[in-house]
Formats: sequence, C-alpha cells, structure tokens
Amino acid sequence: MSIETIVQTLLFGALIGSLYGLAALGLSIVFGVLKILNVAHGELIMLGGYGSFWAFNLLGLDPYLSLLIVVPGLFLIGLALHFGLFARVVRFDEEDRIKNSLLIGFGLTLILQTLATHLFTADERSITTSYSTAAWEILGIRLPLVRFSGLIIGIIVVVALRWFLRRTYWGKAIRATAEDWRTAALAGIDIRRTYLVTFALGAALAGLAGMLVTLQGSVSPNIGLQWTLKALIVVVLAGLGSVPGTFLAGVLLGVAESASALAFGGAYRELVGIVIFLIILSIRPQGLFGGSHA
Amino acid sequence: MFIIENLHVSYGELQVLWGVSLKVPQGSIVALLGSNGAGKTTTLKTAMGMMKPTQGRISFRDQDLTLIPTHKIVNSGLFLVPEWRGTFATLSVLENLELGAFPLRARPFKDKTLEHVFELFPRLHERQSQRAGTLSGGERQMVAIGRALMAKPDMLMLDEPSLGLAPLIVQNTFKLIERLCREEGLTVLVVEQNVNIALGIADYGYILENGAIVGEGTTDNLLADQRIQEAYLGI
Amino acid sequence: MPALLQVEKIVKDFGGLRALSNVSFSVERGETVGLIGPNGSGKSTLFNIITGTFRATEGTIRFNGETISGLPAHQIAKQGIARTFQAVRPFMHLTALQNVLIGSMYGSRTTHGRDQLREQAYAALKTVNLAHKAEREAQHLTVMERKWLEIARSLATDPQLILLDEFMAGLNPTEVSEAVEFIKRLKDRNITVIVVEHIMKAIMSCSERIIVLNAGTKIAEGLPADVVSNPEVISAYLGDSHVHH
Amino acid sequence: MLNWRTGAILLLVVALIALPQLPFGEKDLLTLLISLFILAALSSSWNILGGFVGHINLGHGAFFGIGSLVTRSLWLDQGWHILAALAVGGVVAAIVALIVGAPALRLRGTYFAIGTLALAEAMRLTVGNVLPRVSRLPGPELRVYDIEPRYYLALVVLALIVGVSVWLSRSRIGLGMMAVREDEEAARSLGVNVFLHSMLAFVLSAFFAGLAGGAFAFFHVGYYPNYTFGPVWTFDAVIVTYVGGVGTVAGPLLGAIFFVLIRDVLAANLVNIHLIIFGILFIAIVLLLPGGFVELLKRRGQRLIPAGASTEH
Repeated sequence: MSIETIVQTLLFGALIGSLYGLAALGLSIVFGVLKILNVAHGELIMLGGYGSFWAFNLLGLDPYLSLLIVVPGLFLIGLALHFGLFARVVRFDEEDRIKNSLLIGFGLTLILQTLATHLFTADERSITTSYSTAAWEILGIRLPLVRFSGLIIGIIVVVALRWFLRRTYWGKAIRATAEDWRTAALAGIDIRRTYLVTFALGAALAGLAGMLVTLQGSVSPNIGLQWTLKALIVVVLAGLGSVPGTFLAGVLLGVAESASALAFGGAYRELVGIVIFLIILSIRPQGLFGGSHA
Repeated sequence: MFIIENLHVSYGELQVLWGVSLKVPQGSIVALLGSNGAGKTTTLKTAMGMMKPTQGRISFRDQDLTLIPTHKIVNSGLFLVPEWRGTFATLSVLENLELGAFPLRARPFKDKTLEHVFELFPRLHERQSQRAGTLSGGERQMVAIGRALMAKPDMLMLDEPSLGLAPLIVQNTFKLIERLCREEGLTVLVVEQNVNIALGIADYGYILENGAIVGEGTTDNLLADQRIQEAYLGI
Repeated sequence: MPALLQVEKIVKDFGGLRALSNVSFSVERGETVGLIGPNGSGKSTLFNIITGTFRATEGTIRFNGETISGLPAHQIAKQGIARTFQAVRPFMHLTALQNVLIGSMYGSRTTHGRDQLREQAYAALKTVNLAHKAEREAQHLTVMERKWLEIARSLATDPQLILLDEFMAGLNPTEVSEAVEFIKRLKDRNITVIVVEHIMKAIMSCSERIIVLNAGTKIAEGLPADVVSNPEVISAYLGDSHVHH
Repeated sequence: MLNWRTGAILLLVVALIALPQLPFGEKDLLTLLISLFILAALSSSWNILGGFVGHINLGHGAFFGIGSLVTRSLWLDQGWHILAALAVGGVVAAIVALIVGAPALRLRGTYFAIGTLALAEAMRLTVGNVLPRVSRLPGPELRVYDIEPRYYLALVVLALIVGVSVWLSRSRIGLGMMAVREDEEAARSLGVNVFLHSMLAFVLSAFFAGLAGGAFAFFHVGYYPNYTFGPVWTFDAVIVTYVGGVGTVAGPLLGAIFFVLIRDVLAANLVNIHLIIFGILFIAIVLLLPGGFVELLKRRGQRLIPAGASTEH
C-alpha cells in the first residue's frame, strides 16, 4: 500500500467526517438545551437533501445557492415540529421528556420516510453539476472540491455558531437554559421561545448537512436512520460540551472509519463507529452528556 | 408597594398555601419567617409566576402580576434569588453577570451596573473569567446577588440567603442587603429560617405556619412574640 | 442483645461536599424515634444510607447485630427495613391491592401461599382504611390515599423497622392527629419507627426520643422536652442571636 | 370458571385451529394470518421488556434476526427438524441477550434505547458482511412448500408467548417487573431485585423474538440473511405495541390486528400509506392516550385482559 493511498484515504475520511460533524451539531444542540432526543434528525437531513435536489432540478438553482431556501425552510419546519409536537413534551420532567421525545421522533421518522417515498419514490437521487468532479491535485493527492467545501462550510458554521452562543444575548440565553432552565427563567429569559428557536436552529443545521450529503453522494427516503446513528455516535464521542469539539469528533470518526477500511476492508468501516459508541456507552452508562453548550 | 392578597396554591391536590396575604412597602425590608415546609418558597415561586395560584392576586406597583409568565415579571422589576442561588456553573462569572442584564429594561445600563457590581464585590472582578462552578459558596452568593443587581430590579426577593454559608459570610450578606435598601432604595422581601438575623435587618415581619400567616408585626414586637418559638419548635 | 439498629460513625461525601460527618446513634426494639433538623441537615441522606440507596463513605450500619451497610437496597428491605418516600410514590399504574401485594410478596422473609398473601395484603389495606379501593389504580386515588397506600405497602413487607420520611407534610390538623395515632399504634404491633418530620408538634407527641441533626452532625439526642430546650437546637433552628448587632 | 370472556377466547382458539380444514381457509387468508401471528408474537415479545419492565429496546429486531438465522441454517443447511431448529434459534437469541444484558441493562432510560439501537445495527452489519452467501433460494423445500404447517407453527409460537404474557401479568415475578417499571427505587425498597427482573424479562423477550424469527424463517423461505436483522422489525413491534396498549397482554394483539388490517386494506391502493397512518396514530397515542386501544376499551367499560387487572381471582 503506497503512502499516497493511505494519505488519500484518510483525507477522504476527514472530509466525510466533516459531514458527520455537521449532522451531529444540530442533534447535539437540541439535546443539550431541550433535553430531548430527536431521533428524526436524520429525516430532517433527508428533507434538506431533497430540498436541494428539487431546487436544482426544478428551479435550476445551484446547490450552494439552494441553501438560501433549504436552511430557512428547515428552520420553519423545525418551528412547526416543535410547536406542534415537541413543545408538548418539554413540560414533563426530564426522564419522561427524553422518553416521550424519543417515541415521538420515532413516529416522525416513520411518517417522514414514508411520505418521502410516496412523494419522491424510493430512488436514490443525486445532484450532478458542472463542478461535481472537479478536484485539485497536490503531490499526487486528489482533493475533490465538492467534498472540500463540506469541510470549509463546516468550519464556517462552527465559528459562526460559537460566536452566536458566546457573544450574543440569545446565545447566552440558550447556554443558560441548557444548564438550568429554572434559573434561566428567573433571569428573565423566555424559556419557551429559547426552546423553539433552538429546535428550529437544529433543524436548519440538519438542512445544511442534507444539501452537502446529496451533493457529495445521494439522497433517498431511507437515509435517515444511518445519519441519526452517525450523529448520535459523534455526540457520544464528543459529549455535549462544545461546538468545535462536536465537529472535531465528527472528523475523527470519518478518519477512524477510513483507517479501519484500510486495515480490514471496506465492509467493516461502518462498524467502527458503532463499536466505539458501544464501548463508550458501556464505560460511562450514566451522565454521557454532561456539560452545556459553548 | 408589593402586595399578595389571599393566595391559595396547590401541588396537584395537595394545598400548600391557604390564603396568604402580605405587603412590602416601597423601600423597606420585610422578612417572611417560618419553619421548613411552611410554604415560604412556594409563596416566592408563585410571586415569580413559577407556580399558578388557584386563588388570589399578586401585584407590584399597581400592576397585576398574577398569571404572567416569569420572564415578564422579571422585566417588570421584580427579581428572585432562589434557594439554590441560581448561578450558571458552566458559564464564567462575567457571563453570569451579563446574563443578569438580559431583561430589556436593564440592557442599556449594562456596563454601568457591571462597574457598580464590581465595586461592591471586588472579588468578582478578580475572578470574572473563572467558571462560576469553581467558586466557593460565598463567592457564588456574590455572583447570585450581583446577577440580581444587573437586572436593575426595583424589588429583590431572597430565598434563604444564609443557607449553607459560614456565619461571617451570612453576616456580610445581610449587611449588604441592608445597605442596598437604605442607600439605594431597593425594596426587599427576605425569606429566612434564621429568625434572629433576618429580623436584625427587617422593618416588618410575617410568620408563616402550615401555609397560612399566623402572626405579623414590627421587628421588635416579633422578637418578643412567643408564636415564633411555637412555629419553629412546636412548643 | 444488641440494639435493633446501630448507626456507627457514618460519613457521607458528595463530591467535595460533606453531607454527614460522624453520625452515630442506635435505636432499640419497639422504640419510636424522631429525627429532626433544619433544611439540608442530612436527614434524607441518612435515610437513604440506612436503606441502601446511597453507600456511606465511611462508617457501619448494623441491624439486629449484623452489618447491613454495603448490601443492595432490596436485600436490606428483605432484612426487615421498610420506608416511605418524601414525595409520595406508589406504583401509579397498578391497583392498590397490587401495590400492597408487591410488598407482601417480596418483602416478607417467610414464604406464604397465594391466598395467604392476598389476605395479608387486604389486611394491610384495611389498617389504612383502603380495602374498599383495592381494585382502583393508585393514580386514581387522592394524595392522602396514596400516602396511606404507601404506608400499607411498607407494612406489608412485615418490617421490624419502618422509616417514615415527612409523611405529614401537607396534612391538615385532623389528618396530622390521625397520623400521630397511627404511628403510636405501630408500637403495639412491635414495629420500631423512625420519623422524619417538620411538623414539630406532631413529632414531639409521637416520639419517645429525638435525634437532632444540623449541617450533617448530630447536635442533640434525648427526650422531646429536653431537646427543644437545648440552646444548641434553638440556635440551629432560629439562628444564632449573636451573629448580628 | 367459564364466563363469556373465557368462552369467547376458547371459541376463537378452536376456530383458529380448525381454519385450515375449513372450505374458506384458503392460502391467501392463511398467509395473511401467518404474518399477523408473527407480528403479534414479535410485538408481544417486545412488550415483555418494554411493557412490563419499561425498558425501551430499539434493537429488538436483532433477536428476531438471530432466531430466524439460526433456525433457518439448522433446518435448511443441517437438515434438522423444524421444531428442534426453532427451539435452538430461540435459545441462541436468549443466550445472546444474557451476554449483552449485563452491560446493556446498566444503561438507564434513553441510553438503553440508543444503546440497543446501535447494538442491533452492529449485528445487522456484521451478519451482512460475514454471511453474504446464505441467501441461496432453497429449491427442494420450495417445491414441497405447504402452508398448513407454517400456519400451525406460527399459531403455536403466538399461543406460547401469549400464554407466558398472561402468566407474567398474574404472577409474583410479573408484578415485580411492573414495580420496576413504575419506580425502580420504590421497588428496591420493597425487596425487588431490579437487575434480576430486568434481566429475566430481557432474556424472555429475546427468546420469544427468536421463536418469532424462526417461525418467519420457516414461513418465508427465501430472503437475505440480514433482512430479518433490519430495524423495521423493531419499529413495527414498538408501534404496534404502543398503538394497541403497551404493558397489557391484549395490546400487542389488538395493535397487530389493526396494523395488518390497515396494511392489507390500503396496500391495494397506496403503497405503504398505512405506515403514515400508524406513525400519526402512534404519536397521537404517545401524547394523548398513553394506554393505547386497550385504555380506550377500558374506558368504555369493556375490560380486556389488561396486565393491571391481573390479580382478581
């Protein structure tokens, strides 16, 4: 195995991993602040992917430009889902809240997936643009532009999100609510609105990830579960502490998968993350998700 | 003037307040006394909109606060430092204080109040970038009160400010509360188990027992009142 | 014969916080003991250590002369220690009878036939006047009934010692005096009782002996009348008058 | 004691046993009933852990998969008798549950759910990787395919699990399990060994899921080996159980009947629309009617066999 192959594979892993990181950010922030686990997060990614696909095919919109529609669109869907469903769960105490949100997310998964099959058929869809295959080559290593853009967008999102959470009043309100909603309410923060905005923000992030997923690969109605699982693995790896940490954990997961593919063959790359996940889970059965968002 | 009239509150079917009424005149310190489980915390929580009364009315400067959400009550100038202090452990001291200025009424004065808080608590100035969770109990108390001041409240409610603190820190806390009232015109309602220290600074006091007011009076009258012993020790 | 319960030098730390330091006392068979102290003095922590919910950082607990500290909670229950919880928590979706049956099926040290178990369970319900609601789910009972159901459930385990955690909170005066009478009657059944309570009048009238905790240490122990006139107890409750002025 | 309810149940059982011999007991009806029995059995097996003990297992499909895989290879490849193969399939599923149970049951609430979800996904991927070739279509067996034994096998598996569920809902151990579901700490304080009860339910639940998988392997002879490991088996079981009434004996049965009926009625017109209906129904039940159909019937005064009414004899 040449050194180029190894570097090339690991680089690819890192680039795919930046998608894992992006997918996990939304799940992580929603879990951290609302203490609800939205297992339909992968379905929101799927919806984002279809949004870009149809914007490209029907409106001829460049996928990057389609973000201007997809991200606000998913934000609105997030608002609606929270308003109609999850807001009813947030009233419960923590244990019931997580359990019921899990079940609702689970039902939502089924509905969205079936609905997508219905509307868009079960075919795999992808976006092919003029620059889809463009790549830079440095020292014999290929750097596909479309995949590279995922990393760049990921970094931009991390920086922007961190700035938002650390510097703005609303960002601080979100972090305060994540830590202790009662105290946050006593500080004059409108908890219900914080929850609503946070959930919608999580959905918008899923939409962004969905566009990149479709551009770099393909979208079909049943990709949701895989992406939820990937996001969960990343969140468990990173804990709930930090935005950059979550993104980095995603990149690392991508690299670990690629490394295992080199070592044991491609068939086992998916297993690596799950095995890591199960190991961490069995070492730290409680309090996996300590800390709040920063 | 802060007024609670005939307040009834239940947890589910369990009624814990039975017609509590009290008044806190502008610029005075009023103590609400009573043993554990008498309903003191419930009274404060209801005043802050964290529990819904089944009956009764709460008003502050002629504005009806009953059934108004907590964040709006805060914005109207009423602030509660809860029993659990209410500091955000993972946020820095500075961020905690800045969050105090979250209510719109307080935001324009943020920098100025911050300066004032740092004058009151030089220790917080030194530790402003430290996470609040790493502070000592006394320092967290400072953050809690500092955060309350950042909200530019007209009236401050404190729930058991002495809980879990060393005597000297308790003493300093109460001196500070007294000073804020006398010098800066803050209205204060303090809930305490520690009768002597609370009445040491208060103008007027109420005794709560089993969810009802069983006695009230000026500080001196109350200190001599046998009902306090009774409410606390059952003798 | 050793005392029924011996609590020896119990220390409990939560992280850096010391919730209990060096608490020791013992309870004789048939006694009714009150455990009092201001908020956060460590009463509930002590209950949780005796029943095995928490593990003590240091110290030993003996029951009938045998060490029980370190045993899992369900084994301690089988040894004959029953408890109620501060926030009432019966099994909400099970009937009153089922609630009590679980106590008699799992808690008893002797094995009984099915019919005998049911009789026992009914008897336990009768002692708290709930026999007529045996088939009703706990979630459809009133808060008072749930409290009594929880007592019946604990009694069904056939305990030697029962720990009552703030049973009287939220009761009106008539209900309080009923509860006091009930606790006194437990003595006739040879059941030892430890009561945590904030309603001082009640605890004074039903306890033979009182133990006072403050900030995790035992500050007094003795007859009710002696304890309430103890200056240290008064200052723990009312605050030290020398602090200010 | 033969009241009308016992009578009705007896009558139903006799009818189900006699059905293949009756003139209208045709292949289509039998096929429909077999898939109903298997779904009802799978859901009932999920209900033992999820309903009685309250641990939400999102990897239940793995045990269905193990049962079907083991049964199928012993039966087809090793030439065992189907009953022996089926029993071993269930036992292997139970053994796997025993092994993963200790670490899995340390997880609380949601962590148990996502942990089992990941565990099942790991098994599905492994099986897909290791055994890509077992998917041969067994020619000889198909040529002599007879629906009747499949029907009876599925019926027996369902009867077994319903029997065990009824027994659980009335026994000391079942009561202990429900105590764990309601409040672990309170259960402990009465002498209930929480871990032991959870483990027993987990193993029983896996065993019966394995049997259901074996019955499926016998019924549905040709499929990819990792098909039965798919998450859809878990999802169907969870949804059916909740819609019917989680924690009751009748719930999973009612839910399965409703599911199969809706699927069959609507499948002719619209692909999979029953899943949307069920998804909405499921969410509505979680939010508004946590007791499911059984709760609805109970409110109307017709008591079916809810676990909650177990001790009235």
